[in-house]
Amino acid sequence: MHSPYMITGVLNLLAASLLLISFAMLSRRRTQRLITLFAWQGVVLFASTCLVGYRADLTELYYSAALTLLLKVIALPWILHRLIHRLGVQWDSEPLVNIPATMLVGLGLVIFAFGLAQPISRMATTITRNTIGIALAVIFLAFLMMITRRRAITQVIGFLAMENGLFFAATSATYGMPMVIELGIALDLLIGFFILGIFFFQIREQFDSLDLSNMESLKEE
Amino acid sequence: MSAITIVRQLSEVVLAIAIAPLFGGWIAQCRAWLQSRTAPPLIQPYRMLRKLFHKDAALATTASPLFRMTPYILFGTMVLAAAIIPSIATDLTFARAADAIALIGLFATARVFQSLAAMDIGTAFGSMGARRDMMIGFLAEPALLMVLFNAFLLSGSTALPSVVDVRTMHSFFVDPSLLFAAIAFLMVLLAENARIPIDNPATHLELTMIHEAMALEYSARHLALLEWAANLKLFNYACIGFALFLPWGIATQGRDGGVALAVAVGALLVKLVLAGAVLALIEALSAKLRIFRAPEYLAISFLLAVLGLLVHLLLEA
Amino acid sequence: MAHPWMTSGIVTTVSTHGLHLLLWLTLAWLILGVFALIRIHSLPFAARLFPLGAIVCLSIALMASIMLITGSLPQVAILPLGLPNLPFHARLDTLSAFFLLLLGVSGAGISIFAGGYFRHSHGTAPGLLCLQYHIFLASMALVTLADDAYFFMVAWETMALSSYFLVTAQHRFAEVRRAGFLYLLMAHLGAICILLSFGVLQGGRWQFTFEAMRSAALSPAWASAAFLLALVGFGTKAGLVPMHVWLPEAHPAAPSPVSAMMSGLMLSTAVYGMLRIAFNLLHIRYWWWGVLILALGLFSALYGAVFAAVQTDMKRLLAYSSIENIGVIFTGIGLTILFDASHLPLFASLALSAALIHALNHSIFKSLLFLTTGSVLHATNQRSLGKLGGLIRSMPWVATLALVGTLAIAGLPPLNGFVSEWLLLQSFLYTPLIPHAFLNMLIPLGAAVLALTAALAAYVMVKFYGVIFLGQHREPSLEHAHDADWLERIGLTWLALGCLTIGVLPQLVLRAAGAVTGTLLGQTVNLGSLFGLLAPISPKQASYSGLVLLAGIFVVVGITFIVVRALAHGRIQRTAPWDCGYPWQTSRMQDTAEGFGQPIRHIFGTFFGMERELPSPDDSAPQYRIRIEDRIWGTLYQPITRNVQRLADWIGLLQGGRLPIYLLYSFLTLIALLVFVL
Amino acid sequence: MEILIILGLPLLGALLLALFGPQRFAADLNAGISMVTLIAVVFLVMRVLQHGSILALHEQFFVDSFNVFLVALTAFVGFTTALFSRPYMRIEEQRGRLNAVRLRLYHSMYQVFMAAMFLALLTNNMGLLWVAMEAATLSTVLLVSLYRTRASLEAAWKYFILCGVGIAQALFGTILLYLAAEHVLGREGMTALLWTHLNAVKGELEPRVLGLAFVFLLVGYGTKVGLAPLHNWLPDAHAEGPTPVSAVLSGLLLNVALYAVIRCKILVEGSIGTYLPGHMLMGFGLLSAVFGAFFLWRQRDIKRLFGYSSIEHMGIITFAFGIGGSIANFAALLHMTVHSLTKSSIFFAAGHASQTAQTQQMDGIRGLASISPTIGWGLMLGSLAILGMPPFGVFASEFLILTTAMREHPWTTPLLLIALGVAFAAIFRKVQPMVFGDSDAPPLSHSPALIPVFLHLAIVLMLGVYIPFVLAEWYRAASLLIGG
Repeated sequence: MHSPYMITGVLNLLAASLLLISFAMLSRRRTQRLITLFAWQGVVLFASTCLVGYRADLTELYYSAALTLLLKVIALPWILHRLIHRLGVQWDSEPLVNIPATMLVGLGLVIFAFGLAQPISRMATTITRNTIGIALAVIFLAFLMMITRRRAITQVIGFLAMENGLFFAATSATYGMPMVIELGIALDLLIGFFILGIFFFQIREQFDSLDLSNMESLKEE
Repeated sequence: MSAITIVRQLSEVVLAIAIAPLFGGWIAQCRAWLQSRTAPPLIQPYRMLRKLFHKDAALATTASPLFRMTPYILFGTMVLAAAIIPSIATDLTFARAADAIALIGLFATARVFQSLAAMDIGTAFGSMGARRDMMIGFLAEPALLMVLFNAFLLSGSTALPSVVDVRTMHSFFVDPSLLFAAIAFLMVLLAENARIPIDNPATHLELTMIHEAMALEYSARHLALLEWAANLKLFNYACIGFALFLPWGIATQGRDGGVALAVAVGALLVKLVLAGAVLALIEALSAKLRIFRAPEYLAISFLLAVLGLLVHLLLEA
Repeated sequence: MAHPWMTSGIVTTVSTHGLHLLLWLTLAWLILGVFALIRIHSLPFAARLFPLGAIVCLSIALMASIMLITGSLPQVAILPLGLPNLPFHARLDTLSAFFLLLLGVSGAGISIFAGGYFRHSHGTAPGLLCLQYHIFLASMALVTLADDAYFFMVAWETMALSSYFLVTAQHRFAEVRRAGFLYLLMAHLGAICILLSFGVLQGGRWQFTFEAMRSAALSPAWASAAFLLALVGFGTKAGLVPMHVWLPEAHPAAPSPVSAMMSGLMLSTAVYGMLRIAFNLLHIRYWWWGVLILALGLFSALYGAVFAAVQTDMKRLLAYSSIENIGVIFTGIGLTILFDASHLPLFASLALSAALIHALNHSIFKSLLFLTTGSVLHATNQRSLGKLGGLIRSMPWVATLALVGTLAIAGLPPLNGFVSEWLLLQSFLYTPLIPHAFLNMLIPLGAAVLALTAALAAYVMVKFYGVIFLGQHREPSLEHAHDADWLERIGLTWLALGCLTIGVLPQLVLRAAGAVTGTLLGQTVNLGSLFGLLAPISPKQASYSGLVLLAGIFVVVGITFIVVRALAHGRIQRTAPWDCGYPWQTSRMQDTAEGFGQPIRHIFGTFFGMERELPSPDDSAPQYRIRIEDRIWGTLYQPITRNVQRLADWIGLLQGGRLPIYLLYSFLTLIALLVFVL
Repeated sequence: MEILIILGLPLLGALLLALFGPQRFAADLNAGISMVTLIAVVFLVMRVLQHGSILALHEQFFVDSFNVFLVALTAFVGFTTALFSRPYMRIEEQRGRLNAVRLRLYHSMYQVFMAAMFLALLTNNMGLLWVAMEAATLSTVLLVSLYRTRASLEAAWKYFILCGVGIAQALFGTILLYLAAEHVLGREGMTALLWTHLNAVKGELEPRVLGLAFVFLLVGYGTKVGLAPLHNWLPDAHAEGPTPVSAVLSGLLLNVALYAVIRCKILVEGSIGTYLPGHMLMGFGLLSAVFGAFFLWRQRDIKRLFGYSSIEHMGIITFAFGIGGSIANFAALLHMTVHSLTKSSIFFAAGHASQTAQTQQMDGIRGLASISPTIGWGLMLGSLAILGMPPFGVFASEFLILTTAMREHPWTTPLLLIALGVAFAAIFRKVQPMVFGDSDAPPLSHSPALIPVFLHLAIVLMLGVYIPFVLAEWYRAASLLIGG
């Protein structure tokens, strides 16, 4: 067998790459790139889940890994691709507020997340416990991304990224939630996503663009 | 109450009714002298009353019953007041029916009725007079109350009989605060009885008159009653003043036999003669004020009364 | 006390079960009201219910008086309603009995009158009106019976709510809506203060029954806090300056019987609340409380009188006069606290009796006057004094009864208004005994202000009566003004008789007030014999007898009349009034209401914000217009609303409509909380 | 087995309504299903009242006195709302704002929403709770965007994103909770997320982790409660969705979300032993109450106005729960009840009002009392009730809350009172001109369904002057359970 250290190393590597991808998403302009990155995130998640499952030999983790592969690597990116083709927005890029500043804020968030994760990872028993901080950081970065984005679709991608972070947190902190919950979450995610898909078209036909700046009419004038 | 009390009461009322016009006549006479005119005879008021009583009353078409009742009510209230005020004796049937404050209230009732009657016809002068008379009323009342407050502090009562009784105990003692109070009271008296400097009983220039404006629509017996009531009012005020400031001579509780009464009557006449002269003098020396100077005038009297109060509190405390 | 009545069985049963009977009677009102909903749109049906309500009023008044004389008080009961750990507590003591008496006496007159008043109704349906009316009555009764904070607040706010709906009965008029809004808002804010006051009173033990509050010992600071809150709360309801702004708007807006109830009864419940807290729930009173209330009361009295004098709308005039009378009542309360705080219980009870009796008097004559304005309104559709006049000829009944009310409210002997003012002045005379150097020099001035107010009230009422009923008709239409119908006459006569009775036999009500002072202050003034002199301290000090005065006047007038007729004659010639040599006079050339107010405007100019429009000399149709405004509105209330508006605008910026910003909010909240727990 | 009915029936109904929705009887079917559910709930309630709390289906479902009363409330308001939506939706259809397809969506989603809420209330599993909340969000997103107008889409989008993100935080919180629990209870038997077990061992759970978990849970579910400053979705969603949806959002969903928060609070407080969670709730509560009140001041849209009022009242309830203790909890539960009853009835009346005037702009709504008195008085009385006017029940709870606050944290009372005062002025000055005055608008084509309105108001009125013993006991047990 391989030494546990090696697997842990690999896991940490994967976690780090997850973080890297998040930063990359934060700075990408093109919607298409974002989708690809999102898919990659899924791949990393899949890999890490499998590894964890193998290391702690828990069969249900394989199931959830499979679920991840299906949902986040294949289904969602594919649908997203179809969507942006149908909507014809695959090439449009959006203005971003001052990328270096965002990066710095992101960095701060990462540090904060690590600090926050200390007590958690101290009590977690899993081999991947020190990656909880990273999971948290991914969540925060996704949040930041949603805040900085102006397009509906990109916000959704941010949302999905956040979901990934959560999933990663679940696996890394606790070897995943009970299967019932996993399924429920996945179901919700899927439905929600379909609803969003419908939404895009309605929004398009109403506002003839997916730019959020059109959706600021409801306010205290 | 014994029969003698009732007799005393009745005699006092009769006396008041009888000599009230005379008092008015006396003042007029003094004024005439001071203005070096030949004075009308003392009994002139009686002649006028008699003449008025025998005239036919001319009543405005718009007059309501209130208008016709008012002279009687006025006369009634004044007579009642005369019955209550201890002018010659303190032990009277009605004496306790109203203290000084209630007396002011009684006069206020009379004033309100007269004002209402004045407004009843609906001529401009009537309601103008009413308005001004009421104004004088609410300006005068605070000062008057302060005067009574003063008396109360001295004699521990607002019931005139008690005041007289208490004040006649220590003879000829004059509290400094009384000086202020007396002057204030005198000023109020002038204002309340429509005399110079607030009003001129002799004038008939519509725009300046107050009391006459209200009596404008009255004639014959109604007018007679009004005039008589006015005389009685002046008389009553004078008697209140005597009771408060110069009580000596009034027959007090216990010491009120026939002799004492005779003395009291004499004392009253003397006081009236002097008071009439003083009033006439003041009227002769002062000029009528513009109606909106009245507030200042009465404010001064109020001020004097309050000063009297403070002086008293200061010296007693 | 052994009383001859005690022998009769009914009285004993009543006096032992008084509280329950009273509660049932209150319920009877509610049932009547609900009953009216059966035929909600039928006016005659509802009109028939009001006299029934009047009967309930009468029985309540009767029972209350029995309780006051012979009742074994206090009586307590716990109702199966309310909060689980705080059921409704009811308690009947002399104070509540006195105010129930007040409620019953005036309420009876108003209800009978209402039976004839509500005619062609536009606005709220008659049945609904009847319901609201009786809920209003019932809630006022319950306010006086409540014995825990929750019950009190429920009754109190129900009172406000029902009266609000009554005020807005003619909600088609914009000014009525405005008045209603202002009224309910102020009422609610006042109620919040009262609630806070109770919160302080329970003294940290979280016991909200009045029983517990009575036994709570508060520190001076907290006691004062509770007192001040109560003062603001009840002062708002009572219309003390400067919390009075709603009153001159709301009272005129309501239908006249409702104005009568609000002015005559509801304001008294505020007085009740003040007394309940100051003398019953608070175990101690400090002299400066008295000074505060005294100052507020005197100021309100003067303010009300001065503003009433310059009004040109008859109901507004009466509303301001209510402010004045409330001021007088609170003056009495202030004196009571002062005397009580300086341990002069006798004089305290004198002042308190004055305040209580004045509350009763005010409820009677103010109801009477508001009801007469109602009749006038029906007969002429005019509220503006400038378009009335000479009604004494076309509506003699109303005019005569209104005259009684006018003389009473003007504080003239031998009517009831004078009694209470006389008592109050009497109690002022004893203020030099208060052991504070400054106070006993200053308070006499208060007496002067009171006298000024009384005289001003006379001025106001002369204006009121003279302009409406005397003189010539200012409008030709007034010739055909019809007099009140019989139900209205009964109601008015009842109240007028009340004025007369109390004026002539003040000892009656002095006994009732004495029972209250006995429980609150442990001392009663010298009650005297029923038909004898009114000499609260002693005949030596001061005495008064309305009976003698009335009789005397009648006798003298009678004699005079006979004598005059005997000696002279009764001949009369009818002539035209003296036209001063200008024969083209019209009835519009009479002195107007504005004209009558002119001396006041001249003397008290500083009180008002005035704006005049004088016509130019070469004006073909000259118009003289003047608007009088309450300064307090501009200086106190507008700034508050403005600041709330500004604050609202700032907070409104949070809802900017941009999703990313919203996300930022929640993100920052998250971070902040995380930092907080770390 | 009532629980199965309560959960299954709405789902089944949703399916049926989705299959043949366009039929005429769809609305009646919808109401019928709600009614049967209500009956089942009544049975459940009776069982619980007799035998105390129930655990069912491998402990996955759990009914105690706390959630059973919320279940009852939910079923009741759900039923009345279904009744109300029959004429309302018919009128909307006539007005051409909706077509048959949309109506089908509406009806089936309505049932899905009910099912989700029942699940959220009944489940014993914190994970399932999360799933149910998410499901409720998704179904209501579709309901909010029912009109497909720009405004409604915008509202729905904001609602979805904000609540989605919020709920994601809640998920992380749940994960942390699970982490801490698993540490004590172990993975076996999957008991580590069952609330009953957590509650049993809450003392041993690692405090710091639970503290963090609570923050995430609070922010997550708090977003759905509409606590300021997480509230931004709420007014939009209330204003733009169809009125029945606004009614159930305000009347039910907020309660359920708050219920979730409170369940978490019980655990966390038991674990960390300090009043930290309580203080957080109080802070949020005060902030929401004050902000809500001031927001009210400048509203023009009637449903938006009452949306903000919901924020204010949720703030008050949260504040009360934050204070904790038997009386405050009692008051909070009472306030939950009366608020959802009153607010839903207000929305019923407001919906018909805006239909009558054909606008939601309050300046356009006038003289309701003269057009159709029932609507007018319903709106007037409802608003007065929600403003805490006695003798309505809202006053009872506010009285308790205020007085408790005076005792526990005197400094908060001025803030609360300012909030109440401002709210009163703000709402009342808007409502009065709508109800009173004159108008020339024609009355509605269908007779409005106002039995629900007056039924609710009657109950609220009763709660103001008389709280039945059963109910009182019920509240007491629940408030003891919440403790704090």
